[in-house]
Amino acid sequence: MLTLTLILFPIIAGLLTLASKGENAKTIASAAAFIELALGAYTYFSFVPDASTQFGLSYDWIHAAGVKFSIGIDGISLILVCLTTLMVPFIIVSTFNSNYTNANNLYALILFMQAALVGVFTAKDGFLFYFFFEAALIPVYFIAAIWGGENKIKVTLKFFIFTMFGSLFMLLALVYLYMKTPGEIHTSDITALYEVGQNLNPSQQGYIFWAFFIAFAIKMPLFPFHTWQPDTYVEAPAPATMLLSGIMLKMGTYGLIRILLPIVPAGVQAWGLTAIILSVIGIVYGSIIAIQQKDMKRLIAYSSFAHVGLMSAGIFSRTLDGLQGSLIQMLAHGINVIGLFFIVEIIQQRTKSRELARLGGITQTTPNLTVYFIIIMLGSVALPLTNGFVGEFLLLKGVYEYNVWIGAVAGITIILGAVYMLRLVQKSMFGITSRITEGFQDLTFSEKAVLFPIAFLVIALGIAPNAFLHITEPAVSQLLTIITK
Amino acid sequence: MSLVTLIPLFPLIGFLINGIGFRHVPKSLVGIIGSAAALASFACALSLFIGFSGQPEVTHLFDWITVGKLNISMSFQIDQLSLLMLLIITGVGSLIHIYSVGYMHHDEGFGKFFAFLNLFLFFMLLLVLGSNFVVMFIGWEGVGLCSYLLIGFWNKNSNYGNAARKAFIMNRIGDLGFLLGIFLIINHFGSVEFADVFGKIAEGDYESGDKTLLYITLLLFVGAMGKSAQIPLYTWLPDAMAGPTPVSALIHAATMVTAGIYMIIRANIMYSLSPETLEIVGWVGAATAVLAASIGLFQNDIKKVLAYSTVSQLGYMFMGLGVMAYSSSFFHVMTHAFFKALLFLGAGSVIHAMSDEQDIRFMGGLRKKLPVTFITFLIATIAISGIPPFAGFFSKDEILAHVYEHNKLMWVVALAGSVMTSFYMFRLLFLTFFGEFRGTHEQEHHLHESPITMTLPLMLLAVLSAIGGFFNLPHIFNGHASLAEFMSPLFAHTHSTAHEADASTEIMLMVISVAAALIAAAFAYFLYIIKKSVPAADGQESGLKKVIYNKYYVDELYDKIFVTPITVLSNFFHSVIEFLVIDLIVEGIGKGVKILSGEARLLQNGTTGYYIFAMVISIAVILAWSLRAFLF
Amino acid sequence: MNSIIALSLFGIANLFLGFLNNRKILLPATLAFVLVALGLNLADWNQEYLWFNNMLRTNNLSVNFASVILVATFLVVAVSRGFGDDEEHTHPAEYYAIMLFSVVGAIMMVTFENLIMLFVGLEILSVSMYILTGTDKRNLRSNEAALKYFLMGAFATGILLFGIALIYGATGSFNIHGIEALVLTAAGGSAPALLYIGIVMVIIGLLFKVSAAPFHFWTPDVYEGAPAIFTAFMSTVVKTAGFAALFRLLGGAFTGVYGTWIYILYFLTMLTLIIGNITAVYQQSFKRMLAYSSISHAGYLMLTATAKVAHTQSSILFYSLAYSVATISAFAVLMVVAETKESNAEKTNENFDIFNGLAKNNPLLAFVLTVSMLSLAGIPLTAGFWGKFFIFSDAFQRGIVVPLVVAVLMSAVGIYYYFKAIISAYFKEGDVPAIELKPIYKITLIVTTLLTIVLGIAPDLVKSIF
Amino acid sequence: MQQMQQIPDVIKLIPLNFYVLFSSALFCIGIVGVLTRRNAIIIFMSVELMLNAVNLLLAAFSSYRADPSGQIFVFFIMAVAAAEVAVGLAIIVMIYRNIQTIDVGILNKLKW
Repeated sequence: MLTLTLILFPIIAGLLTLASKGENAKTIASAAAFIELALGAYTYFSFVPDASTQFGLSYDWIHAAGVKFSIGIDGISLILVCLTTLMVPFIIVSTFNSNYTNANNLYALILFMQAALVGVFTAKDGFLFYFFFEAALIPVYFIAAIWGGENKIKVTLKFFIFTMFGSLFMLLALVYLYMKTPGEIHTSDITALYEVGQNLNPSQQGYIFWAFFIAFAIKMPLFPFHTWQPDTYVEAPAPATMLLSGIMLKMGTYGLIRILLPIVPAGVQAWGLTAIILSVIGIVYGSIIAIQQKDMKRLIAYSSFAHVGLMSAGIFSRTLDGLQGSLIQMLAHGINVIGLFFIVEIIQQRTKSRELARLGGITQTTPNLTVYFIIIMLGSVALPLTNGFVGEFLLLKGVYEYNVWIGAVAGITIILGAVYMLRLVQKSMFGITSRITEGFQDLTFSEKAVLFPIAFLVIALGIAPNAFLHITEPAVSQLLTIITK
Repeated sequence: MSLVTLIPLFPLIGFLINGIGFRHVPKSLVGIIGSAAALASFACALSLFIGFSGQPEVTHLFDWITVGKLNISMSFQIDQLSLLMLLIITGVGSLIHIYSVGYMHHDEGFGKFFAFLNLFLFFMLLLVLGSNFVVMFIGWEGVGLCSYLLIGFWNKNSNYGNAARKAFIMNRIGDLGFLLGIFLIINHFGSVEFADVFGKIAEGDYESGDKTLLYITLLLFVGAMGKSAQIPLYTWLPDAMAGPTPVSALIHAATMVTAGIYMIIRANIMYSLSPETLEIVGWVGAATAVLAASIGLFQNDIKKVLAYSTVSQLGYMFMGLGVMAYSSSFFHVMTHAFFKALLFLGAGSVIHAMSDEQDIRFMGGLRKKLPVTFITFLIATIAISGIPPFAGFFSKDEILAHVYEHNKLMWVVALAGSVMTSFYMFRLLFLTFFGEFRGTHEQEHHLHESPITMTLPLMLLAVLSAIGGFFNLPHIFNGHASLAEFMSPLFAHTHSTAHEADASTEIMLMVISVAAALIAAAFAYFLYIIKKSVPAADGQESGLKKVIYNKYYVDELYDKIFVTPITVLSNFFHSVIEFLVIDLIVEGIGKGVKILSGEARLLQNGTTGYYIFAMVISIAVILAWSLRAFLF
Repeated sequence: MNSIIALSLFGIANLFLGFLNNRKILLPATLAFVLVALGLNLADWNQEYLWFNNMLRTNNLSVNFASVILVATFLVVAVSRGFGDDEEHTHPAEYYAIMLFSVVGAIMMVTFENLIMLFVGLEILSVSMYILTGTDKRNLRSNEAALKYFLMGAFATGILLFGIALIYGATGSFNIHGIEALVLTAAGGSAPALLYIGIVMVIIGLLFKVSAAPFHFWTPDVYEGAPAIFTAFMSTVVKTAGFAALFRLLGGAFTGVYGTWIYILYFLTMLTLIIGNITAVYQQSFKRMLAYSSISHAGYLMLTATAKVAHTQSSILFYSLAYSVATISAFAVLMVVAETKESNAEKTNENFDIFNGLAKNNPLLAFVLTVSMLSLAGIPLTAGFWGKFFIFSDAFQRGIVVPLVVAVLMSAVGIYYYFKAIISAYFKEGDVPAIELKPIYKITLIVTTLLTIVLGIAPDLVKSIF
Repeated sequence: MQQMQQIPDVIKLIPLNFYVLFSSALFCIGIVGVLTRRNAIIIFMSVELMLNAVNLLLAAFSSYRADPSGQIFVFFIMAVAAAEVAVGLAIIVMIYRNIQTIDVGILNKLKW
């Protein structure tokens, strides 16, 4: 019931928001997001850290087809549910300083998005997963396309078609597996799909692997399926960018863990190396591109692309460290990237520019912003005792375990990451003030209300990662036994 | 709460108070809080030292990262090595904090400065206290961060910012090596705790030259290269002088840069079993020592000279490590911390007096105006030049003696470095404190001795620089080599192949090196006091001198080899691969569909007759196909 | 079955209502008629009858199809607004009557047991549609469309009839169960060529009606030329009826010689999908785009209509329903917006750009349009998604991978042109004045939209019935 | 009655294939007519020719099989064709009124 509440509550709140006007919408939306956060926290604390699926629920959805509306939370789901419930309030509060026309629609869409995301992370039925996976696309598309920048129409359409195109392959693969499930009435229960998938012969598994891989690779995105991403991040308004990069791309990595690995272990065996190589190419490629970016948002977009590559490489290493690392990194990356994009948004609102060449010297008027920026940046470059370190440490270790040389190449990310992130901070915050950064306004209360918790989380999660590692470990271990069976 | 925990806690608290209360803590309190934190840590360290039982003690705080069987805990280890490091760090650190109260007093970022210094102490203490490689790595990266923050302290100047970035990134290159080394350790030993890892090796299952140990030690050494500024990762350290002078003294001379030596001594049991690595360590150290010393010969920036001197001295330490003279190296770490901190602080005092002028060509004759600074600086110069009985003599000669035993060629190189050291140090001394004042009138007018908060640390360090050598007085001078004695449990399981030089050789070596140093000093005296020559202005050097003055163009070389290609590659990826290849394919599919669509719609030409004709043809084809069995 | 009789009577009644010269009661009366017919139709649920000397058969299948047809008719009538009160539509009563008559034809196509009834139903439907297409008498486009439709339709009828004649020659029967039995025996030995030709020609005749490539040429032109309301009717009712007939023949009478036609149909399915989707990309006219979209949806339906297995009927039904509801919403929005623009003395057009800026003053219309486009594109949360889903599932079960992959690729293409409408409505600058909607119109729009969403979330509500 | 039963025998004097071929030929002539003519009425007449080919074929099969249903179908076709004619001619007249021609070649405004 708890899980269902987590999904339904934002929808109801979203509908209420839709019906309300102006300031009310703000209040309702943020209240709803915080209640949802409380629910998320309650879930976290009442979760018993073992491998079982808890707070489960199952109804017939399409009776004749054996498709069930079954949801539940295990350790892997929980960490992502936590991410979603934790970050959406910040995303909503982060909009308080901007004047969005028809803001009630924006808040409603964010809340709908949240429902769909929680749905993806808790679905225990293949088709339900797919359903939410796609449903999450619609709100964010509208957010991006309604409140986006100049070039929004073309870019968002490209984004939508690109990701939809990938998902269709996943649909094909799911249907294929579903049809292979035993019985007169088939079932799309995820464990049944695992069983079916594992019993396929290796070449079939190879096809299924690619069908799923393309879907998730586009969503994350991985090299070379990423060209929608920088454009979309740049054109989309801040809340959409935060949703996309902070939470939605985790649908892809989550999909790898939840769907791809357990369903086609032999396929992963055969193609895992290819996937890892693509991921690692993405890491290096994205990092190198990020070094020379002039637009802050684009820079962060490429950095996010590089980070995701590492997560994916860790997942495909199929080691406990890699998987655990990717999970903790999903959480950490979500927090960091939302913080970074918010800072960019703050700068853009004040100066009407995101161009590094035109910025500089902000710290002289706004040292607070610099402090937050540096803390979040440190999380992003994986300094020990920040959240990014734990994830990258485990991920790199996982990849290293898989193959020493690939691990070493992937490790370049910690050097290149420092190169572009430090450049980002230096060019925007330090140096002498430019015409547009003179008289940069100090942070408002609502901005601090977002940045402070994020900075706090960056450090807290870096000091006490075990709070989450303990929760995911049983589920991940169980998954690994399925994979390596 | 145990005493061990308090040691890093005090600076952390200091950091939090000054950092979070930034701009709200009264300026008068800032310095007191910052210094008190350092002093309190020193007090704790001292009491631990006094009460030390001789056995390593591990204090477990909490489990940090637990994955599967691997448990990385936040725990501290107290043993001989960490205690000595603690004392150096907190001791020298406290002095530098006190010094900074005076030095930074007029800076608007006073609170920020102390916050960063305390944060640095915190991480440095973590580095040496950690009972496993990962906690060490926290400190390792943390001090890198603080170094970054402090180099770029005056953030309005973008050159300083670039220097800070360079330092951080070069350190990161080393850190990657360290990290990979840690992975290898985990994969091989299943643990990162020093006790477990070294314990397993001590059981004796490892032959000398074991491949795994070779790789581990090499990777860890890459980390050490970055942090301790060895070839090829040394260029950041001279640039790091962009930071405030106390920072240069604390971080870039006394403490952080010695982390590499600390790490190798910590892992000496592994290194001792990897002779190949040791050979590399030794030669890298030798090369660095002589290269940096040679660059130091012609530098005109007071801090740059000291920076190259630091790089060079670090080279000596690695040379010592390379020949397994671990305690000698550590001895040098200690004495170097004293005299190099002193040199930097003295330089700071000079700069302070000179209204931020750093070029020695515009100084001269300062000894009258800055007597305390001059005397302390003189002591330090003698100490670093290796002239007895000051600290540097003992520690350097111990290393040289071991090097001589190990490899004569290396000894020659080391001696050459030591001659150069003596020369450039005296050159610096003479140009700064002797002769006529060469600066502007305004500067001359402002010349004054620094306040007591600055001179007191100078004096204390001068004392230490003078007598520091007696902490480890060698046997030939009827000493007890007490430092080596104290540290010996650390090397209990190290199968040392180094044999002690006999007394006569040792004395001979000492005489040679002292003589060489004195000759170099005399030469400097001749050049700068008697001939009163002043280094030429920029751009007027020629030949080899120009090459050396320009630091052998290493920075330019790195720029060509690494920075430019990556920039070009970045632009290439972004504009060509990204938009002309990948995006073109993606967009191309879209465009293709559109073009196809434009063509396909022409089928629909509006004429009924044509439509029916198309239908008839289709029907005919379909019929023919379905009746192929009958037709053919 | 009674619905056929009732509808015929209602049609005549409608003609008489026309004498009253009272437009106001026509719309409610017609709606009531359709509802009654729907009720009568549902009364046959779970009963199996043969009627009129085994000419027609009522069973759950036919009830389901007839219900979808009647629901579509109801919705189309509801958004017809009594054909306004303009000069163009001087005889609303006749239009309603003809619509009702055509539904009779459609239901006959669903319930036929004998090929004669198939032919008669088809003709009743077609002839009515010829008339309705040409109702805009002074509009040359409408004229042209009517003539094209008529000539090509008549030609296709000829093909269908020739096929029927040949089948009759080969089997001696018009009864589809009789044919099925004979075809089965024929399939074993060497079946006469006449039978093959006949079967292929009958299939072609029906493919024409459902506008499958390469017999689709009439569709875009006729859809574009015909008044929007009748285009909506055509693209829903005619298509559903056509597929019902096709399914009954392919899944019943012709299964015996499956091998003869299945590859042709696979090929035509792919061709239809490709031509429909690809050509739609270029279209500037929303209405013409919907025509191509209708072709492409015929392709998806053909994927499953070619199955020998009975349970694909529920997929076809669900798809037809989802498609009909979405299409009618789209046309309804198009009609009001086009009319508003027209009365604002702008040159009438039915291009995408008339929706520019729709969301600003008419959020409801924009939302309705969006939902219908999403449904047509097969995006989750809408009924269209499940329609596609069921179809893909069926196709997979039968292992027809190549057409399936084509279908999947083409549905990605589809997103592009459906989204053009959404983009116009929400993201483009433009000015559409706030449009007053009649209550019935508004309710219908809300109902269709809700239906699309509800079916998108809980498809089982309907799917379990079929 | 007697005579009626003899009809099949009489008809069978000509082989069935001849009927099939003949009506196929007729049907093809109709198709060719549709394809080649531009006058809407002539095209329509050609379509009628096709329908009549079908009628002939049905009648032939019906007689050969001594099964009246085929002939009944012929009546249906005739009736429906008549309805079609009515509607078709009305459409043609309507067009003629508007553009004074019934050449289908120039009715190609709806395209692409």
